[in-house]
Amino acid sequence: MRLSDLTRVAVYDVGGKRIGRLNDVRLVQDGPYVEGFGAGLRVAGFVAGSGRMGERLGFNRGGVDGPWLLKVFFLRLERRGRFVPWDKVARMENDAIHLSVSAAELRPFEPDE
Amino acid sequence: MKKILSITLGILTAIGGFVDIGDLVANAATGARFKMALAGVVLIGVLGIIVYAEMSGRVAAITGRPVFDLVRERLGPNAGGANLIASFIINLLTLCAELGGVALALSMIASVNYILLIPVAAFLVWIVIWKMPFERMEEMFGLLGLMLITFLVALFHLHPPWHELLHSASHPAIPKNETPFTFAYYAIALFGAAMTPYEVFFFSSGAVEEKWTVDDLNLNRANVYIGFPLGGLLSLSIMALTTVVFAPRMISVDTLPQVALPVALSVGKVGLGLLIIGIFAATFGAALETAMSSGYCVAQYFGWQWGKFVKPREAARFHVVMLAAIVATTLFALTGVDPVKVTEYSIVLSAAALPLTYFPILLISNDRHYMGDHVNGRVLNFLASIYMVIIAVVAVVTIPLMIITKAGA
Amino acid sequence: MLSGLPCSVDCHRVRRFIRRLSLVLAVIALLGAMTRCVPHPVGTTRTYASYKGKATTTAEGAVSAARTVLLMTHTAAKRNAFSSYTAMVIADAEDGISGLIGTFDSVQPPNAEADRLHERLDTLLSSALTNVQALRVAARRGVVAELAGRAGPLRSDVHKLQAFVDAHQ
Amino acid sequence: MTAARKLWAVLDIMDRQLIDRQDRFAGTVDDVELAVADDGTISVTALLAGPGVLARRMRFHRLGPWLERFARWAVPAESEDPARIPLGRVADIGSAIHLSLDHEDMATMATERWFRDNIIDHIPGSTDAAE
Repeated sequence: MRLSDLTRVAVYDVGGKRIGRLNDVRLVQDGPYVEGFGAGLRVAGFVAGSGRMGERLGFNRGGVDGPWLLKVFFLRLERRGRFVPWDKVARMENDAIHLSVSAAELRPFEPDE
Repeated sequence: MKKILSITLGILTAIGGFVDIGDLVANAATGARFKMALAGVVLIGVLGIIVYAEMSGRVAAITGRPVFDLVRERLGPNAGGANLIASFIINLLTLCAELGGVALALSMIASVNYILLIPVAAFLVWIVIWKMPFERMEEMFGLLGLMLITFLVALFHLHPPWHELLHSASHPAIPKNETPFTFAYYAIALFGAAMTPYEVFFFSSGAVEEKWTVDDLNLNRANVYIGFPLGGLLSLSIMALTTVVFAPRMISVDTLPQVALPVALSVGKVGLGLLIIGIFAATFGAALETAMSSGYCVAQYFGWQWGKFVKPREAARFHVVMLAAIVATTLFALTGVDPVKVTEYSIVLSAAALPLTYFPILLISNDRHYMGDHVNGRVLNFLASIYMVIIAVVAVVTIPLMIITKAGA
Repeated sequence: MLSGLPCSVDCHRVRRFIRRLSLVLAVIALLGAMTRCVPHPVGTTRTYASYKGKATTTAEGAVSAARTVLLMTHTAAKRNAFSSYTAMVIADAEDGISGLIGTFDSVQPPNAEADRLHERLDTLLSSALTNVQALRVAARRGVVAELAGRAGPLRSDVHKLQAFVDAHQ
Repeated sequence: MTAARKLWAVLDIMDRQLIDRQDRFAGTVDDVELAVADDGTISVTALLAGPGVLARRMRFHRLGPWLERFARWAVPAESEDPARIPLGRVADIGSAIHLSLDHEDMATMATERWFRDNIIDHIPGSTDAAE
């Protein structure tokens, strides 16, 4: 499987409601040890949003800190996206990810996580 | 002397951007048509390129990542690829025009039809890229380009009515035989010339070529704060010269040799000779800048090895791209296209592509993961945001204006 | 519309395509409307007024080229320019004028009045072209210093062309 | 013990410059390979780089796989898939991604080598040091 097979895939909640597309994948370096690299990169979750470029410029998830005007604008866009922990994925199809929770139980990603 | 040599990157970048063939003529034409009414646009453009070139140089010094690398990284392969195609075409158009410009400058002395000199110019450009170390190259053409200061000397020597020039600049008015559309079109051409994307491609890649580090941030500032205002000053003195000499005679400017006429009138043969050397260096510098930018853009998008800091055989694709660009544009230039018209189009087209280049620079220079403590300050961000808005507006209105005014006719 | 209901990928694409297409069409229509507000130096024409406009633009262009040549001869007379450069400037002006003649002649005069206008301007333009040519030939032969002395006929062409512009504005 | 490092796959890894162990540019991260373990966890197994990978990611459904096959054929690499950089050969993920590999062994080098051998090496001066 490739990362590009996941990005932009449509995400549906437990009731079949479309909550957006997969924008980015959260990796945590606590996976099985890899010789030469250290602890492996485990997929911990993902952000589902509209899939537009404005939502993945790094204002919320990355380190971009300003300018104020752009930050206000794009943070609002990025905050529309919701973070889905990987254990909430019920099943994956070729062009769809189905969750085991409802959209209401999800919240935007907080940068401290 | 060593200090002067270390800011030649900024000087060459600015001269190649502000007073290359298209801008020499565009500045002269606006002076003759609108007097100094558009001088303010040049100042706005100078400040804009200072703001963004400083950021791109700082990012390059701290992270080693030049502009097109950032474009691909932050915009992804699709939007980044669209920018690549647009920038590459703009680079080629400009390169084609500059080769014509180099040939024209040579033919002003050599009495040979300039078309015959185009292959010579192209070969010289290629051999410099192939053989000459980056620092030698920028020193040689940056310093020779300073001969363009003759424009300023010629202006002073004419004892122009400074008050009128200043008044015309500070109270911009559209002449009654011109429409607001043509006025806006020329404003965009001047703004686009000041902020042509190849300047930041070249400047930031040059910073990597010279192996700038975090210790070179002052050098970066010196390059930017001296180079670009100098380019703007030259641009304004051309405008003032034609305001004084051509506007009262109702002469409109459309060829490169015409631009030198006020200088010959004012300071004579010696001045004319120095000026032609300056024009040669500026167009040659711009040809180097655009030819190398075409290599930088493609190589950085795909992550290939690039740069003159390695042997050509270690950056084979980079050199092949540049060689192909030079060959293709030479053939195009040999068809006899008017170099001045070609750059006018390419400047205006590049105005439409500006946001895709400058936006990633603004993002990364604010990214703490990249820049640590060297992220933009508040004042800089305030200015940069204003320019982002200007750039976005310019990008939207450019092509419609070009169609409405039939390219400023 | 359908928003809120589940929609297949293709349906989204089609909608987006229609939106973009209508935007592009609107922009083209707007541009077409605005283009008519701007005077054009060349192209086809139906009325005498617009033909006169084109004639004036052409004459202005010729005045600009001819005055460039006069300024050049004045500069050259003071031995302020190389002969190769002088010849190049004059040759460019010559190309400019012959280009103007070509474009102007390609416009169809709409009526008899326009025919007379065409004839008058054509005479002025060809006289200017001949005189610029003569100066170019002299410059190529290197008699740069004497150019100013030979520029008399061109100077009177400029006066006539300028009078033509003033009379028809 | 410090907390485990956290990254965004698209934002922090995709499209970043690759740099080989001799500090030469070695392509960009054109895609990331993921594998599902028996317990259902998914982890990164390799970074992918090469024109074929990029073309496939950009949804060129014919061109992508064809270019990938071409790279496999053209690059006589130690590993069987030259477009694949196992995570174990990744030394550092920063503003660029540093590898403990030689770029000669990578898929991104197939065209580089062709142009070097067939064009650049035939021009005099191609091995002159620039500085």
